[in-house]
Amino acid sequence: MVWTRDEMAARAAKELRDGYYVNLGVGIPTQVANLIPDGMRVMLHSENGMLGMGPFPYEGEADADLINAGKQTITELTQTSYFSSADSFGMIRGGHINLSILGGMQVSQAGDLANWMVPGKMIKGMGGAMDLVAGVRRVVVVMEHCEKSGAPKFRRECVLPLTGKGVVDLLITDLAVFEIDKRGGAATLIELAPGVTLEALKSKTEAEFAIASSLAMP
Amino acid sequence: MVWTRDEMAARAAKELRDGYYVNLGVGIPTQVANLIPDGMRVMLHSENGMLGMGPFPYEGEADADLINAGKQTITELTQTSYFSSADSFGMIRGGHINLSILGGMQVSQAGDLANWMVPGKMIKGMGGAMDLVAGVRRVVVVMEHCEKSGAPKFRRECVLPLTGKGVVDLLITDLAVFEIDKRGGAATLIELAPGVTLEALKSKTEAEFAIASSLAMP
Amino acid sequence: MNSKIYSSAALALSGEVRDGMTIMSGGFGLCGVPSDLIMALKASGAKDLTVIGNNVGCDDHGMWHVLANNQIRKVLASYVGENKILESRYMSGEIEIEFNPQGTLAERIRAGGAGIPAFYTRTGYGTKVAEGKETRQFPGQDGVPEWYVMETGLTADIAFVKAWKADAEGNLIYRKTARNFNPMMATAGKLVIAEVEEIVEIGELAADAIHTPGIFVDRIVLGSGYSKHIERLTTRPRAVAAAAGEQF
Amino acid sequence: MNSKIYSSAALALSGEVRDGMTIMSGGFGLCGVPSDLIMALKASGAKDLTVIGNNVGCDDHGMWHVLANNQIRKVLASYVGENKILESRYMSGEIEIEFNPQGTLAERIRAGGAGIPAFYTRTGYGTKVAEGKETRQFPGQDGVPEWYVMETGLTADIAFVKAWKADAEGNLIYRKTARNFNPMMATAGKLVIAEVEEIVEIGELAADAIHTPGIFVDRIVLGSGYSKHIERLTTRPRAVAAAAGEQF
Repeated sequence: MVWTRDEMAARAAKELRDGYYVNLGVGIPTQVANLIPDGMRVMLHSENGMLGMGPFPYEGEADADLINAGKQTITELTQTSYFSSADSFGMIRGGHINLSILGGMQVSQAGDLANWMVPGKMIKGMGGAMDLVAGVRRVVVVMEHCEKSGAPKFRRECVLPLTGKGVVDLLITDLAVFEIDKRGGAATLIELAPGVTLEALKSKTEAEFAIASSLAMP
Repeated sequence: MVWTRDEMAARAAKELRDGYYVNLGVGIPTQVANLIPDGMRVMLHSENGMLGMGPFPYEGEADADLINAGKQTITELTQTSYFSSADSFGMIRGGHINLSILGGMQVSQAGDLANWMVPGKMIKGMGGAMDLVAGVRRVVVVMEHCEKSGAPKFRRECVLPLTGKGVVDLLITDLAVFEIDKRGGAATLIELAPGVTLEALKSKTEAEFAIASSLAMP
Repeated sequence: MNSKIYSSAALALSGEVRDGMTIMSGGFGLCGVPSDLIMALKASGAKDLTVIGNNVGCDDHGMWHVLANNQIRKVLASYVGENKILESRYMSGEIEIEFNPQGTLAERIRAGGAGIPAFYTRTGYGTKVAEGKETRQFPGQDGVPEWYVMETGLTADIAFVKAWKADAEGNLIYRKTARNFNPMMATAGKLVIAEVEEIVEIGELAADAIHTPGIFVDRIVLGSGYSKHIERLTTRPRAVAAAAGEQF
Repeated sequence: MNSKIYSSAALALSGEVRDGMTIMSGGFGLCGVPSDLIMALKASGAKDLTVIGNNVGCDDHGMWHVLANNQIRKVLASYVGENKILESRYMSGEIEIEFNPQGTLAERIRAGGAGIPAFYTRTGYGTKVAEGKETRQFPGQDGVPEWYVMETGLTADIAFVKAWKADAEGNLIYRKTARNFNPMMATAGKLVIAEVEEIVEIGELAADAIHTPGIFVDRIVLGSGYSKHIERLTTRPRAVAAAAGEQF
């Protein structure tokens, strides 16, 4: 049995800590905003120039001057602040954002990430993704374990052009969770989805990885 | 007859243009603030983080949070803006200030300026002077032509440690005014104080300089 | 002194645009875009332009009109995903795009305006973005050497800025996330033109709250028709949201 | 989450200062100086400190007290002319001073906070400041190659910031020229402590007018006794000024 998208988001939400400043990418990561535990103070950063992102506006209350990095209309909170793109990426580059959760196309066992272009296909651009993975203190990638074709996305080396080299700290897929020592260049399996065997996981994974001692393997 | 300090300030004030943003150093340059012609719009920049410097406050109205770069209490105008030191020197370094008028200890014929330290004497630091001369579009130095000892201050090469290399556009002394082509590294005499002969000037000047054709020398 | 205030975008641009110029234009998506100035740029007919901006227009909006009018030769941007003309002309080779990471683009413009010809960033190291660029090691946040890429400052012949309010001195304030790239671009153009929603009396903008001091702004235009466009209207129904506590 | 607000400067610093640390402290002259935090630093007794600041105190004020208490080994500053202890200990060799041009110092701190390990500036080229540093040519403002000096980013173990108002989130605003070096230092300390004159309710500071977003601020202290000191009181007599039009 594999984890659903909701379960993957819930697993990513476990990376939140009280007091964290967090940047969430589009897709599953965006759902994490709804999973902040009660009483935990987490401030959401939007790289287009906002700290303290609120929920979507009520109907009829959208403000064209207030959008998130995905260009969706949003709202502000009482503690919100606005700033320029230069200041926003100064926060990111300077290591002031505690956690970034974002999607991926491929991740390597050394923590390389590819998530911005596929050669030959329409290139949209990397937006802020390269800055986020290079600057944020802890980078969590949430992605399906395999492509629709079945090809593994967690690999020895990324085949797609990189977004960042040695940048991923944690990889959450629908099958498993891997911790990556991005300096050491090595990955460790730390969680398996219920009912997924190690053999099944290995057959769907190109990357090499160690197995955490905490995982009671038979 | 030599120019007085007031006359030197008045000569420096002729460098002002309508719409200019100007930074004035301490001493004679400060006096230029009182010599802005009526109807000419000149905005004064204070490098500690202010554009649109007003006059000194009336007695009893000084604000400890409002000082100029010389640490004197000042006032704001209706169009004043405040900013950080980084933004202030971004303006300077980025060439947004039109004119800087400042004092000097020595100037070379190639436009080198020394005005921040005398070896062996107490060193106070350069403050913002190096940034100003490197960044402001037009740099005017106002200084006495000679030291009290009679030693020339306008020289082939500065002997004192430099504030900037090839940075001075115009030198105003109590005897004369020189235009300096700081790229070409050559100075030209463009004005002489009334009654000062070219021979007298040369005897008090170590620098080599050309003589402007506009100066009708006998 | 002549007023900085011009009565129309066309007059503010008149005689200033030439073929081959580099133009910066603020905005993120449809937010904070100097639309009137862009339409005046289209009307100028200038060709072979290089345009610097995060998105360089979205379908039917902003710089898209100048693109569609075949005036642009090269683009520096971070994301063009909502801009089909730009995507397709890039794929066909008609337009050159230099993709910049968003933060690198922002910092390059800030550097250009602040007289910094080059700086180093970790962003893009080991990726296509670093190809052909100088890389070197410096101590990272924890003192361990890390690799960095040298990036250069950017300036433009003309910068278009969209602000909320201006006074006659050219002091500007921006509103919410419409600030984005505008403040840096205001420092990096040889000629800087601000399009604003309101021109207020000098003294109305609080001196401590001014985002862009007037020194950077050469010309001011009161924009027209601020029924602002929204690219992705996302709302929550009032009753359900209150009941379920769902936010996004 | 634990509150960022501490009831005193001593508590905010408690257990955080160690010998040999690097401390940044905001202020220009006596303006915008976090005095209570500095006195708590003195009380900590920590030795061999490196202190980064524009002036590092003026006679009898601010960091002067820490200097006088023999706690400082090295200083990075741009101007120490109103600081006799620092001048004399520098001349006697007891304290090392690294003089930085004021704008270079400000930009180095900004770079440190923004993850930029090094940048180039024209400031100081050809002077003592450039000795031992990498120099290279880049195109200048008019495209002609000019020489630039490489300068590195600066960070600190602890940064002391003086602001006017804070909210509990740590959002800060500064007042007039008391802003100076404080905003950059707020981004460049591993631990950032803000001393403020007033702590206001969350929501009272306008979101568009916040100078330092709370993300940068770890701890907040309400300062005491803001009868602010003036270094050079300069005034004009009301009647004469009005008559003569003299300003300075």
